[in-house]
Amino acid sequence: MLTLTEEQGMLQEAARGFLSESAPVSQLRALRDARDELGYSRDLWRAMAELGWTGILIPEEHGGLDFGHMGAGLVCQEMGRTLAASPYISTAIMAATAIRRGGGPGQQARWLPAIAAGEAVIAVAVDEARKHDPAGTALRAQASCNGFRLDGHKTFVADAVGADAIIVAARTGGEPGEAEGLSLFVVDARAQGLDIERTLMVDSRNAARLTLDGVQVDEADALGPVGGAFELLETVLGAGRAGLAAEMSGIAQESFARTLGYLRERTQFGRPIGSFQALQHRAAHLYCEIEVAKSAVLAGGQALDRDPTGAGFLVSLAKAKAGEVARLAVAEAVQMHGGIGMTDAVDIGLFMKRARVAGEWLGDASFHAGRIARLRCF
Amino acid sequence: MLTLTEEQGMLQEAARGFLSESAPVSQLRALRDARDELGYSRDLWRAMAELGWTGILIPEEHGGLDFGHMGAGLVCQEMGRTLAASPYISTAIMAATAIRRGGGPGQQARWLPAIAAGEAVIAVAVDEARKHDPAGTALRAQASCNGFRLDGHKTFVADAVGADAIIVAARTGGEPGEAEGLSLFVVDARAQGLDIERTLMVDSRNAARLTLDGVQVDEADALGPVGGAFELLETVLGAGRAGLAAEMSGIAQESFARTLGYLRERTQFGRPIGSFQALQHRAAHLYCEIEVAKSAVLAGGQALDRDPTGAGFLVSLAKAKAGEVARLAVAEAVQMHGGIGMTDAVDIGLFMKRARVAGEWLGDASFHAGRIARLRCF
Amino acid sequence: MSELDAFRHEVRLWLDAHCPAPMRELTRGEEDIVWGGRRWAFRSEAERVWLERMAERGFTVPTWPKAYGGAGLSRDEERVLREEMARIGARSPLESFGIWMLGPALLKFGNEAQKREHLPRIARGEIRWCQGYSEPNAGSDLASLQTRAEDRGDHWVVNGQKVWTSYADQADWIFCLVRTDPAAPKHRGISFVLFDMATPGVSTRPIRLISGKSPFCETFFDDVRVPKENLVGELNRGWDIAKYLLTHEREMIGGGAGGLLGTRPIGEVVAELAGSDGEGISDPLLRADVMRAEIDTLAFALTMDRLRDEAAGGQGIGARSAMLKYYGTELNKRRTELMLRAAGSDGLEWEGERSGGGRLARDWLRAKGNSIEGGTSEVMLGIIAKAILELPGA
Amino acid sequence: MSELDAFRHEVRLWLDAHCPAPMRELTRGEEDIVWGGRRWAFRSEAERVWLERMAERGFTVPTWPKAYGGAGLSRDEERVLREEMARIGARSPLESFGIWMLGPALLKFGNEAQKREHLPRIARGEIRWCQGYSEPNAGSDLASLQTRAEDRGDHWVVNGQKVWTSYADQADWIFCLVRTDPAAPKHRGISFVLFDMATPGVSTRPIRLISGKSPFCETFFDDVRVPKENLVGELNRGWDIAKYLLTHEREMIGGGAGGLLGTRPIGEVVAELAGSDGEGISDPLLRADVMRAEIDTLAFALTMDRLRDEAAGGQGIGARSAMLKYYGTELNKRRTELMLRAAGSDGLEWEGERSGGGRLARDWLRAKGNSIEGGTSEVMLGIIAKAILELPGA
Repeated sequence: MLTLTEEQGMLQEAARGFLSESAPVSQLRALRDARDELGYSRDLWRAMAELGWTGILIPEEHGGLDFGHMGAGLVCQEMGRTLAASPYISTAIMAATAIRRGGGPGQQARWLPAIAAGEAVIAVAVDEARKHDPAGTALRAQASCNGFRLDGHKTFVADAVGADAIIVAARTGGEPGEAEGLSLFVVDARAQGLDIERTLMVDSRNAARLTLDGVQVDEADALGPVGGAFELLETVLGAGRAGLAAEMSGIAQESFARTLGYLRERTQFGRPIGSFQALQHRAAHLYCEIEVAKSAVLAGGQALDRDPTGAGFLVSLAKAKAGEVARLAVAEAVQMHGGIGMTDAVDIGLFMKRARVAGEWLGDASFHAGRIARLRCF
Repeated sequence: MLTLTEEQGMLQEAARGFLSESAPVSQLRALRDARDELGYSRDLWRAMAELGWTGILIPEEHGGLDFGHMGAGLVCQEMGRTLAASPYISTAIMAATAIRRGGGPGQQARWLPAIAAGEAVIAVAVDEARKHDPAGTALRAQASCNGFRLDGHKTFVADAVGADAIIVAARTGGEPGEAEGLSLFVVDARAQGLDIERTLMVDSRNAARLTLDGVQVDEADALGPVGGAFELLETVLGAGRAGLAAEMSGIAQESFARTLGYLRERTQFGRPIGSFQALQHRAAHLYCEIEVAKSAVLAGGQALDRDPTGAGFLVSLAKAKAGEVARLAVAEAVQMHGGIGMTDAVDIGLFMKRARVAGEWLGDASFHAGRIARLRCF
Repeated sequence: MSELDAFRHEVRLWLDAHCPAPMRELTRGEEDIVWGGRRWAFRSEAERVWLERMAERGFTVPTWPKAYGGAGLSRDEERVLREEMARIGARSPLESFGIWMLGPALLKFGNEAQKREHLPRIARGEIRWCQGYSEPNAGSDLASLQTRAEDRGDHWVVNGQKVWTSYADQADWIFCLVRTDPAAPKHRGISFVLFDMATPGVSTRPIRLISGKSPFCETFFDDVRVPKENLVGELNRGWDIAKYLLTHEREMIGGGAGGLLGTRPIGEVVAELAGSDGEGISDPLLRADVMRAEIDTLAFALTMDRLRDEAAGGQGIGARSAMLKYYGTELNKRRTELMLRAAGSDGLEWEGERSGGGRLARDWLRAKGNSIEGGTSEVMLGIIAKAILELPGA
Repeated sequence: MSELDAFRHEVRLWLDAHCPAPMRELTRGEEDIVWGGRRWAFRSEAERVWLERMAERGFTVPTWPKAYGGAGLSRDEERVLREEMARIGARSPLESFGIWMLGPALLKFGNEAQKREHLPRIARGEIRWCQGYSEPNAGSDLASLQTRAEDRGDHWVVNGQKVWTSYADQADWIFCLVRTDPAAPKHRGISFVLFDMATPGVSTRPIRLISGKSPFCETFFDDVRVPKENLVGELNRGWDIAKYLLTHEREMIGGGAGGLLGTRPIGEVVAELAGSDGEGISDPLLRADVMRAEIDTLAFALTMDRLRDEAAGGQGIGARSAMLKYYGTELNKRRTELMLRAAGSDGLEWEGERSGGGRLARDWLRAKGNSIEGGTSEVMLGIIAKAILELPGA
């Protein structure tokens, strides 16, 4: 059934209520204007932990709710509606998935309860160039002492600033472009040789550029099989992509709702501009696109809950479609708001900015369309 | 100056007057309903010759007007407006260009005056598969006796039915995909071993599939250098493509004009449907596209007149843009005409059909966009 | 075992015993559909027997009451029946506008006599119906229709013209919108009447489309005498029935997503047409457009599933049928464009065996009508803007 | 030697002799533009001298009459001047809204005293003007503006608010649309007035855009006293001047094709941003979109050439400026979208040297306003539909 379960519906409602109350768009604006170093509110993060959301993908024995990806997506969707900034996708979704599915008992015991409690923030570092390309990972991990020595660069690492640890994709073998030879390591954020350069992004949130210069990790810091962690990485990325798709769906829905409101209330030529047929037809088309994207997001989330390692196709569908639709929704929102939509004084531009970053992160629509084409053999 | 010269303007007016009088859309309809074997009117062709149009690209010493490609394009544009069927592009444009630029004195003397006089129809056979790909020519020409023996297939050969001769692209060397090794031969339409299968196309005109089984040609039947005729072929194709671009521009203009007329006169909900803003905006957008396509067509024609062998870039631009715009124009025409536009009783569907064939012939928009990308190195 | 399981068991046994083997073969499309009617010629004994047996059980119209030729099944039981038919690949015994359109309208608006007269004959495939709605000057603005029915005491005399009457030339009866009060506001003077196509004064003329032959006809009424008892519902209230049927039709077209349902993935089809030999579609623009169409088609198919699931949850689909109709038909136009691009000049042949009688070109042309028939895309967008988005009127 | 050739010779000699070397260097954009005005601080002596010399010859406003600070050149002579300036890479000595907008309006609608007072100061760059048109509730529907000028005998008192006043915070004077007859139909109660921004009661507040800082301001008028002689044209007939200037502005934006003019080919830019190493853009969707944008951009550039050539033939460009404005700005939005896609995460940086202060992201955001400012795309399409296609009103 492509519908929410009763529990999921309740979570969605709770999330909507809480976030519109505790993390409205004005919060992002305030963080931005204060040039906040973290780019998100620690108070909000703690509150999300108290609600159990940070443990949504963590087994109960580690203090989590084990509520599933669909539930995580609903939180993301509601965060998209209010542009709530938090390390939710990197930590509660991606890092939690990586450690749960690839970590040993020690790692799980160390990190999962901490994530669930909102006490640990963990970023995931994959990209090394301007476009997402996990198999292209070149950062080298060379056997050394009891572990590995990491050398290389990472870019577009969301939430690395202020993180306790960073999960780094590295190459223990093979060549860039190959799935073979990839490994994942948990690196302490204060490790020697690790430089974290904060980069302020267009959405007023952080991404970091990392330089790893002889960073030493133990064999025990590996997640998943050394040299064979590509499947685990794909699972982690899939979870993150589904979260981003849901967030973009929320952004599209909210910016559309605001646009509809503006169309009803703004008067020009003696009538509400929403009575102009050309705008009506564009709004109606956009409505259809948003509904279609919602279905893809729902299917992607459900697929992850059925099989977290085999949902790549539907997750890519969700990320590609939600990305394109969010792009259309925010573009139409600005255009239909007219001049006021171009000003920083109203929120529409903030939705446009976040949609762009969420669209790029973990693969843009082209990337995922390409995956779909390959999986469909054309 | 991207404008017509005075002489060109006069030709355009004359062509518009003559064709709307002597070859209105009803002529194509009548030929179709009569299942005419040729698919065009011999009377019209003779009349076009009397007006000098068949000799528009032929030097005066061979009985032509030598009026240039821009002029030929204007005739094509006006033919597009009335869907006048004739072997104009294959014979008066492509064959005339091929023989003028690649033929020896004997060939020129034999064919050019005959084309100018409307006494010879010559088709040009290039394609061998479903998509246009001149360099992909595989039809073999093997040295034999005093000439060559041709073996292979051709498809989508417009106007081959009823033609006196066919200019055939063949491979005397190299491999399919290479420019090197291509040759052009004038093959008598009654040559032994040549089978011409008539194929009725969606636009009610003919294209033929040719089978050449040991067709013998002389060395003297070659146009351009044997094994090195690719550049000549490109010039011939360029001339044809510019003609098709102009024809599609005419189709777009005329189907748009008819749509505007319908928008003004058709009443629903107590008002002309052209007063509905959503249709107004789409019509206005289409107007812009048609204007933009016209500029490209004009530039392509002028470029050919400046340098018939070096105009490939602008001609591809014209063919690609005019093709896309004609596609949009006929699609909008059918949709805006509503149910009536779907019936065979009105002409709009005929424009849609011809636009589709003209768009495919000598390379569709993708083909030409690809050429442009390669020439621009991206 | 639940009641539903018991029903399933019973249906399975019955189908196994009664569905003739030839009726379990894949249909080849149009030419295997049984439309019924007075002039219907069964193409095989199996076809005849299958219809007879199914009609006897009420399974041609399973949810209709037994009194009117149905089986009185619940929605769940109907679903079970469909599933069990699908399990053995059983063909539909009968399709008709009577089943799809008139039946639901009569059940809702007809009087007892009308139901008893018409519904069982529809269920048994004895009478084939056509639908007289659109007119040359009443397309998107259907309510402006001009076909007039003049009151002559015990009967009406109908004069006027309908267009887009599917299979009018093969139908036995027509359900028809006529103007019974020319003085009233346009929505208030329309009535819904039924009459025999064999009545003197009725004539039809097939419509040729840009894609070739079509089931559509123009239908002319020249002093056609229609008994008063053939009025369905109240006099001058026919627009209520028309609206009901229009929504119903839109949901059907939308539910079938404008013909997209059950088609092969566009990427696969295009790769095959383009002869890509498993190396991917090499034309970069075509490939890009196919990628986008594939994504939209997949996401749209999920949307149909979602709306169905939500409807099952009692939320209904309502005006969102306009979305399905709009999006599905526009997608189908894209699909046929892409197929034709991939097929290149081969796809432009109009006749002959090699091209299946110009199948690709004709499908491409025919699809252009999808976004016009059953309410244009523009009308659908207007419905969405007003009924769903609640945008203000001009 | 023709007269024009003689003029060219003379201009060439003069430019060679008078254009300072630093003024022949490529401008780095905004920061090298000379806007003039009371508070203008020249960034170099060369800048000052160059303006002085050009103004003395009337070359800052070459086609204006000599009496008002121009050089009285014909269109052909002006073209020669531009060509000769381009030949040596001479920078523009002065840019201003006075030159672009107010000057043409005064030449057409102003009285002799107004021309003599204002035009020479514009030509010499002494007074910098801004334009008071849009208001918060009067955007596309500009004529609904509410800023009021009340008649107080020998002067008006102006109250209200303008938005999108470019450089209002740096301008010396404003040309402004005000409502002088609130009772009249909206187009008939508007007047066109000029006043000093230093007048008590005028205040400005810069507008921050989604792309960051901008030259736009909100401008507030609180009991601003404006002498009666500052009315341009007839009382309550200001809308004629407004329309003239709006068309003029649209032609300027359209002529510059929304900033597209002189930009590098999008294919080249994207290939460079994507780091394709000459192997073509590998992302198939991006490549396809760039191919289409390249074609549209090339064909559009040819369209600008064609319209210019046709205008030179005396046909004028007229309402087709709406086409240029619409198409050019929509293309520019596509262009910046493609650039950002190609640049990936690098393009999403907002600050810092590496990203040139977030140049790509800011350009992308800023371009979204192109299809809004100077008349929205929707307004342009409406103009085309009505003025060119002559489609009927609602």
